[in-house]
Amino acid sequence: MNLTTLLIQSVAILGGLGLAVGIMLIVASRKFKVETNPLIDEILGVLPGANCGACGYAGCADFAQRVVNENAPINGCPVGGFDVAKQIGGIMGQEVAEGEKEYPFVLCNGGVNCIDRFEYVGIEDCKAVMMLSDGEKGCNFGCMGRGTCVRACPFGAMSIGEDKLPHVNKNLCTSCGLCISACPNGILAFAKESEKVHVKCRSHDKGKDVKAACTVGCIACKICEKNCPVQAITVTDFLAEIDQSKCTACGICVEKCPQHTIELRSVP
Amino acid sequence: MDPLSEFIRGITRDNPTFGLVLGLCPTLAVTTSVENAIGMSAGTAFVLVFSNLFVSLMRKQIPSTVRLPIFIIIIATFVSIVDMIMEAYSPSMYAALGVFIPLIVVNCIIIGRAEAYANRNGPFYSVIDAIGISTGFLLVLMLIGGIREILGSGQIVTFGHTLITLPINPSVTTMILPPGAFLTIGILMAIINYQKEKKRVRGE
Amino acid sequence: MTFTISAPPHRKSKITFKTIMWSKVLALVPVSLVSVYFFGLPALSIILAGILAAVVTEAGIQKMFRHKITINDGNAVLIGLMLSLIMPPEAPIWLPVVGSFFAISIGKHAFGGIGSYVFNPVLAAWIFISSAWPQLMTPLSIPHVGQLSDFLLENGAGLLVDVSPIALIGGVYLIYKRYVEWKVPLAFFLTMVLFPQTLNVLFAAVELVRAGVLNPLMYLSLMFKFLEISNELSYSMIGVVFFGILFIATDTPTSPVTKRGRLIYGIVCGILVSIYGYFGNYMAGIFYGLFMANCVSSFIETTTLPAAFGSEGMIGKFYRRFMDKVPSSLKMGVLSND
Amino acid sequence: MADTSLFTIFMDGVFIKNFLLIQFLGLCSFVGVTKDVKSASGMSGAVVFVMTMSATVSYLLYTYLLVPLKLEFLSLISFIVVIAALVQLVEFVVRKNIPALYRSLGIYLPLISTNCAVLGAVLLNVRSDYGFAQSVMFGFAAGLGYTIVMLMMSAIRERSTLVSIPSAIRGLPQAFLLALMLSMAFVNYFWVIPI
Amino acid sequence: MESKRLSKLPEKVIIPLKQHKGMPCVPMVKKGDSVVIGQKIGDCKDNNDSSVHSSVCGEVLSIEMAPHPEGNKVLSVIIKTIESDQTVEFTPTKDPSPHDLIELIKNSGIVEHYGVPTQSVLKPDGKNINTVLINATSSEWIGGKFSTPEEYGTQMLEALKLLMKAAGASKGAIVLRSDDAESIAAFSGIRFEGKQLEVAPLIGSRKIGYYLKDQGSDIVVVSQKRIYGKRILNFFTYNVTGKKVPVGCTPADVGVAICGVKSAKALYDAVYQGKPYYETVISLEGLAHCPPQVLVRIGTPFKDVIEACGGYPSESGKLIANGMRTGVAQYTDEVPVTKTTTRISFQKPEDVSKDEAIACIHCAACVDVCPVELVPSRLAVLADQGRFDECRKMHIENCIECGKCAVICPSKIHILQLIRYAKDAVEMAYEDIPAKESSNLKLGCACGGE
Amino acid sequence: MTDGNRDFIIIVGKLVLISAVAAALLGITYVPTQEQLKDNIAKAREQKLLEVMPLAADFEPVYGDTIINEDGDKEILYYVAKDESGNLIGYAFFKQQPGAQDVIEVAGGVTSDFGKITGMSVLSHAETPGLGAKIIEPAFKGQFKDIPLSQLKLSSSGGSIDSITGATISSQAVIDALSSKVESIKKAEG
Ligand SMILES: Cc1cc2nc3c(=O)[nH]c(=O)nc-3n(C[C@H](O)[C@H](O)[C@H](O)COP(=O)(O)O)c2cc1C
Ligand SMILES: Cc1cc2nc3c(=O)[nH]c(=O)nc-3n(C[C@H](O)[C@H](O)[C@H](O)COP(=O)(O)O)c2cc1C
Ligand SMILES: Cc1cc2nc3c(=O)[nH]c(=O)nc-3n(C[C@H](O)[C@H](O)[C@H](O)COP(=O)(O)O)c2cc1C
Ligand SMILES: Cc1cc2nc3c(=O)[nH]c(=O)nc-3n(C[C@H](O)[C@H](O)[C@H](O)CO)c2cc1C
Ligand code: SF4
Ligand code: SF4
Ligand code: SF4
Ligand code: SF4
Ligand code: FES
Repeated sequence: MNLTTLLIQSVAILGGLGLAVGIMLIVASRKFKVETNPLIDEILGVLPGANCGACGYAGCADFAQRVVNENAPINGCPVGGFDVAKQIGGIMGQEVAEGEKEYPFVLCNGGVNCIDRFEYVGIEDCKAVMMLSDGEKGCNFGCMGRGTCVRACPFGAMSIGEDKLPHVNKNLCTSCGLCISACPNGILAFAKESEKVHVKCRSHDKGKDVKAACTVGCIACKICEKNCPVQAITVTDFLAEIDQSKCTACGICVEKCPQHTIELRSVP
Repeated sequence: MDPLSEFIRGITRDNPTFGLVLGLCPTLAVTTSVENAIGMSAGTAFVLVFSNLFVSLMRKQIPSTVRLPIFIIIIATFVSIVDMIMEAYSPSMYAALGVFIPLIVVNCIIIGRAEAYANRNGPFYSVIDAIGISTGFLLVLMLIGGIREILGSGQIVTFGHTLITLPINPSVTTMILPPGAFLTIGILMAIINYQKEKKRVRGE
Repeated sequence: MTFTISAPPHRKSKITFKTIMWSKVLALVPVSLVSVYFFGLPALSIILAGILAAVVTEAGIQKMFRHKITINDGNAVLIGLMLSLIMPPEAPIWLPVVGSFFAISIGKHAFGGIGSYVFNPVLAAWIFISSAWPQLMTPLSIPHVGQLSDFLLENGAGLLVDVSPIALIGGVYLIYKRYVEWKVPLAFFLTMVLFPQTLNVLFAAVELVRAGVLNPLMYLSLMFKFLEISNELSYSMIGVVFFGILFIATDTPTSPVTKRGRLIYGIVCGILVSIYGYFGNYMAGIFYGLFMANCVSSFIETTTLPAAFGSEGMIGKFYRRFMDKVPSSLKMGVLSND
Repeated sequence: MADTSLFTIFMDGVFIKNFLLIQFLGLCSFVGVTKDVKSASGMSGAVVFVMTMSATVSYLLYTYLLVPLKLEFLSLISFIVVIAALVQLVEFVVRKNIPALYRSLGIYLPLISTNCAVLGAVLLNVRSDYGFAQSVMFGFAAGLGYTIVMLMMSAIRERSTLVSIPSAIRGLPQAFLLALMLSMAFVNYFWVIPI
Repeated sequence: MESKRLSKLPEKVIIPLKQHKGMPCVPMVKKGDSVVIGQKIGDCKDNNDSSVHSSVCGEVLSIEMAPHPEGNKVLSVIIKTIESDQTVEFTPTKDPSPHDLIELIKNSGIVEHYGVPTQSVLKPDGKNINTVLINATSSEWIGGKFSTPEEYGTQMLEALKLLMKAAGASKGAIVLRSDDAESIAAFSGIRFEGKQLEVAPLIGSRKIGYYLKDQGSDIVVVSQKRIYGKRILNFFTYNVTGKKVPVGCTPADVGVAICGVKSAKALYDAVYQGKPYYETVISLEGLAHCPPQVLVRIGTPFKDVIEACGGYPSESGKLIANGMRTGVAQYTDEVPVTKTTTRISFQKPEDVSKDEAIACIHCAACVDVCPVELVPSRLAVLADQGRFDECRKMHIENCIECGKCAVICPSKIHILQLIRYAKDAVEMAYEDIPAKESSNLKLGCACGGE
Repeated sequence: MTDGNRDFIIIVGKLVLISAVAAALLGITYVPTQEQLKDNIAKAREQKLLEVMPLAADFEPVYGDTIINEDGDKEILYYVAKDESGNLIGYAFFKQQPGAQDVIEVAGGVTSDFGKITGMSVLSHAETPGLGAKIIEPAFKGQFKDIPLSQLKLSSSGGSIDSITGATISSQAVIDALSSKVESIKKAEG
């Protein structure tokens, strides 16, 4: 067989195959057409895919579908943050404004400074302790340090430190807020980077009771309120509160607080 | 986008084995020796470069409905060419690599690159990408092949030259057998994961 | 006065993981002593090297990854001891060391440590080293039980454990004391016995068919074949098989947890070991068979998860349908509850 | 080996030359689609079907078209085109009729066409000079062997979500270490069985 | 056996206004009021709640949140006691109608040991009861204020008739524990409705239906193995009557009401003596000098009971309200005995189990002991990982909280605690559903009774 | 003609075109490599024959009766080896033998008096790398150099061939290949 026949035959065979396959595929693709909105797939592509549910929907696919079909907010994925919101915005043709990043903040200074009412044996989980009694700490408002928040974080950003209080690793935190909703005692709250001064206590107990249980709790002595040059602090219901819009982070209250309850965060 | 970083990316972040986790079959199957590893990577590199080039050149002409069949035809052509050339000019290598030379056609790396890169980028960068990925593939294959060969047969022999000899005798035959491939790649991946994780916790 | 608080129940059983491990070690002491008596110093050095390597590896790994060091729970000692006992006495001293290292590092810790591994570390290590160095791992002889005294002291012992099947009786005691679960070993043992006997009958039947026998009584008499001890049985009832049944198959992380699953697992173990033993030998068969069974144990578990309490199984449903059809006047004893 | 018995081919395909554990064919889906039993069984079903089909079709193509015309050098390209088309067809049908299965297999259904296992079976058939029944049997057996290992693996991985695994090992390294164990079992166990 | 009254009157009693599951009562006294024994101090309007009565004479010190043996704090009336036996007037009821009985139960504050007010067990809203069971399988509830075994037997049968009448039920059964020879003997001797009573064992598929037919009577006494557990009602119903209670439903959905010995006795006393529910018999364990049972007034702090029994045998330890299997550990001994208290147990520190939980070794011991065929080891892990909908798929609601799994586990995993954690989460999700319509949890009641 | 149908035709046309180009490319590669391949095979066979019988200058094929391909070529049973002066010095042959995994194709030579094996070499095999694959290594092959036929046994059965550790089956297969072929040549030569 010479080269020419070989070539002709092979071209014919492969060309015929190509023809057959092409026709078959196109016919099939028309016959079995399934209508999907390509936008959904596109959005799913830019979502982080953690399926953590922090957006409030059942996983990333659900969120993507709802963005397209039900006008769910395009910045609804806290994990992806601004970047993803911008990309989704691009896909959906919407604009998003960038917000300042927020991280969970621990509103309790107790930990090892707070007495234990009893010895607990059981699963390491704050909710579980709450189910048995009102929590093991002398203070009913305090952090129990058993790490329900740590276990709730899908990104491994939290850990319980030596002080028996949770700590957030900002490198890993995606601001999804799952830890905040997991805490049975409401110890965690989002705080912006720029908000520097915080009262690390949530106890509404009377000063005497606080003192009996905890060496660093707010005893509602009002010293901070009196000393604040810009009147950013008010003590209500036995607890000091800081109005972040007024606070200038001068740090006077931090120095004056006899219980060292107020913390000034250094610039990260 | 500069050529050098595109090239490096193929070795590190988009490393076919450790980054993209594609093309595992040849990675495990042919790494019984460094020599086979080199032969396989050479074949793959040839196909990858040409298929990336041609896909990239024709990307505007290819209708998306039959994208995959056309890619496959392009790739299969080059694979058949490599297959025939290797059979003719390097029969011992051809025998050692067995069915995995024709199987380059379904190597997920190649079709993956055609889809993910060449179909979206110009011919120059597509070729750079192909070279980078091929180099990454070569390095991984040589690493795994080296580990398996030295532990499994006590020495590394490449194209007739004994490169290293292990003082341990007798050698660990299992390493050349299929389990050795899984063990090696499993441990390598664990090490890489461990390093990555450490880096992540420390903050990138 | 500070009280302790915990969820109920407030009183727990005394058996802990630690006691189970150490009692398994204790149960293996007799056979170790016999093997040292029989094989002398090499056996002793293999056992000591295996245990030491296992303990050192465990401590090293836990130290390296800053985990709590748990060498005194006895698990590492047990793994080292078990691995040493399934070495041939001729093995060089480094073999149990490498084996123990593999068992603890890859077999146990790479899969997550106690309770997390799917493959018995001892088996995995044995199989790894015997496919790496087959020549070193093959004993000079493969034992077979010819007479009853072989149960006491096997003169053609192969591996260390083969010296004395009877010295493994401690394993039975552990089952009796409920330190160890009984369903798997029982199902396993019965399958190991019934399989060769069934083959006996089948082969005899094939023989008869070949010979063209038509007399049905002849076929009926095959029943007696079942009671005749087959050759296969004397090859399979060796020390290492009992070791496999009592100590390896009862390794809990590698067997299913469901009730039905454990019975099925035991039977699967028995069949896989018998098949390998039939074509090859039971000494390697017990390990390869069990290892293969480890592979399917998760599948058995996921497919035998129990239904809700009180729901009827297939047989129950069938029975009820049947009983519903029977007119109540014909029913005896049990009356309908309503 | 053209006269090998069907039983031998069956045992070979399922166990002795198991595609995943011994021949290293189809590993991408092996580590990708074995996270739970449900999707593994769906994927396996698809592979068995496609493998048997493509073994059949490619045998016919090879024996009745390429060999008579002496165009064996076109075998690779025509096999792959035929397989790809076949898979695409299956994909269309599944997507339309069994959307749940389609969703759980995700990107893996189209990737069957680039699954080494399918083409591997076809090529091995040609290399072994198998006849029609033998080719079909080998395709089916290889698919079955694939299925068995996929099921084992996925059950193990499903169970291992219940236990603690070091974070560096979790995911792919664990899959490979499991594959190590499975392949040690297969390589060593089926060695003795004479067929 | 007659149980002794506590020798010393406590200095003060703490009477929680909520000793049942439901809403707390509204206090009917205020600080400084003086009260007498049997005086109603907390009233409830709802059919599902139960009123409380003072158990002592004295003066109300305060009404405040005080620790409750369930572990939380509950609004309680704290009364400083005076040595006096003055009571309100007790008037027995003659031949009460079913309606009278229900009212009586409500007014006497009778509550089942599992916390549900008896009237809502007997007359659940919108459901009909046709069978009443008295569960006497737990030793804490036997004995009590009966002077002789015969009295126990006859009073229980009388009480059962009253309960059946109140509920409008046609069938009734008293379920004894098969190894409780004393009780079985107490019933075996009795002639009832002209027939010699026989205690019939429940074996295999022979449930009470069989014996009701067999003995041709409306009331039978049967015996079965002891069942522990906090949530045994459905399981108990199935074991005794063979009726399956669908998940998410109560025995009432299949027409069964389960009462305890204590509430039966309380009803008997209320009808025949007119006494409300203000004292109860509890048993003791682990104290320096333990009488088997004592009769205490509801509201007596644990501290006083313990002092009366010789005090603590050691410096620290574990104080448990109710038994070792299902009881609740207390962090203070200032908690009162309530209507649901059956036992006070104390563990010396060396007996307190403090073993650290290690990973599950899949020993399957828990699977073997679970009476309702669950796989506790799996449930525990799923609960630990927060995979609650998978827990549900594995029928976690079937768990009767017997704790056998946690007892036997060699890895000392807190299996029951984890299971309860998950059950709690599942129930929360269930409550949330109308509001949030979660897509990963689909719960529902199969009985249609909701 | 609608737009959809025009698209259809364009797509199919492109597909056909690409297939045709591919086919042409392949055809062009096929022809030269095929020739090289035939060459290779012939060379490899000749080289193997020389390897097992280094003294021979010429190998004369002995044909059997079976026709093996369409060109009418007959099956080659074995080769008669002659030295430069055309004297018969022995017989060389190829033999296929089932090994541990797949068929092993062994080349061998035997002296004309059937007294000695002159050498052994392996043409193709698929034995396990690291185990059976060691049959191609000089250490194993060397054992077959000029040994008396009586010694062609494994050392465990009294011969002079040490089997490869862990690969007795492959070793035995090689020996079986040689001895059975020698037997049949002996028969054929009378
Ligand atoms: C031979 C080889 C060695 C590697 N070693 C490392 C390593 O030590 N650490 C690492 O982080 N990545 C290693 N990698 C993987 C790539 O570098 C990895 O994809 C890269 O770190 C990208 O990480 P990123 O996704 O965090 O950017 C290695 C890859 C290869 C091929
Ligand atoms: C032969 C043998 C050796 C043992 N060696 C030790 C040991 O070295 N360390 C240890 O803690 N327990 C050892 N035990 C276990 C203890 O006897 C006991 O079972 C265990 O310590 C009880 O656990 P506990 O100490 O936590 O109460 C051994 C048991 C046996 C039978
Ligand atoms: C070796 C061995 C075999 C046993 N075989 C059985 C058996 O086949 N069936 C059985 O019901 N109990 C058997 N038992 C006893 C069981 O341990 C026990 O009776 C059974 O689990 C009942 O447990 P329960 O107390 O939970 O009802 C066996 C015990 C041992 C030590
Ligand atoms: C994975 C594996 C591969 C093997 N490969 C070979 C082989 O290629 N050749 C061989 O003769 N035996 C092979 N054996 C068999 C074995 O090592 C040995 O031959 C027999 O035990 C008898 O020598 C193999 C065994 C295993 C488990
Ligand atoms: S912040 Fe909340 S969840 Fe976290 S440890 Fe403290 S109490 Fe527990
Ligand atoms: S720390 Fe809290 S907010 Fe940050 S990622 Fe973890 S769960 Fe989300
Ligand atoms: S899971 Fe545990 S507590 Fe629940 S019923 Fe079973 S054994 Fe009892
Ligand atoms: S008893 Fe404990 S260790 Fe055993 S299976 Fe159950 S949970 Fe696991
Ligand atoms: S390379 Fe084989 S399946 Fe991907």
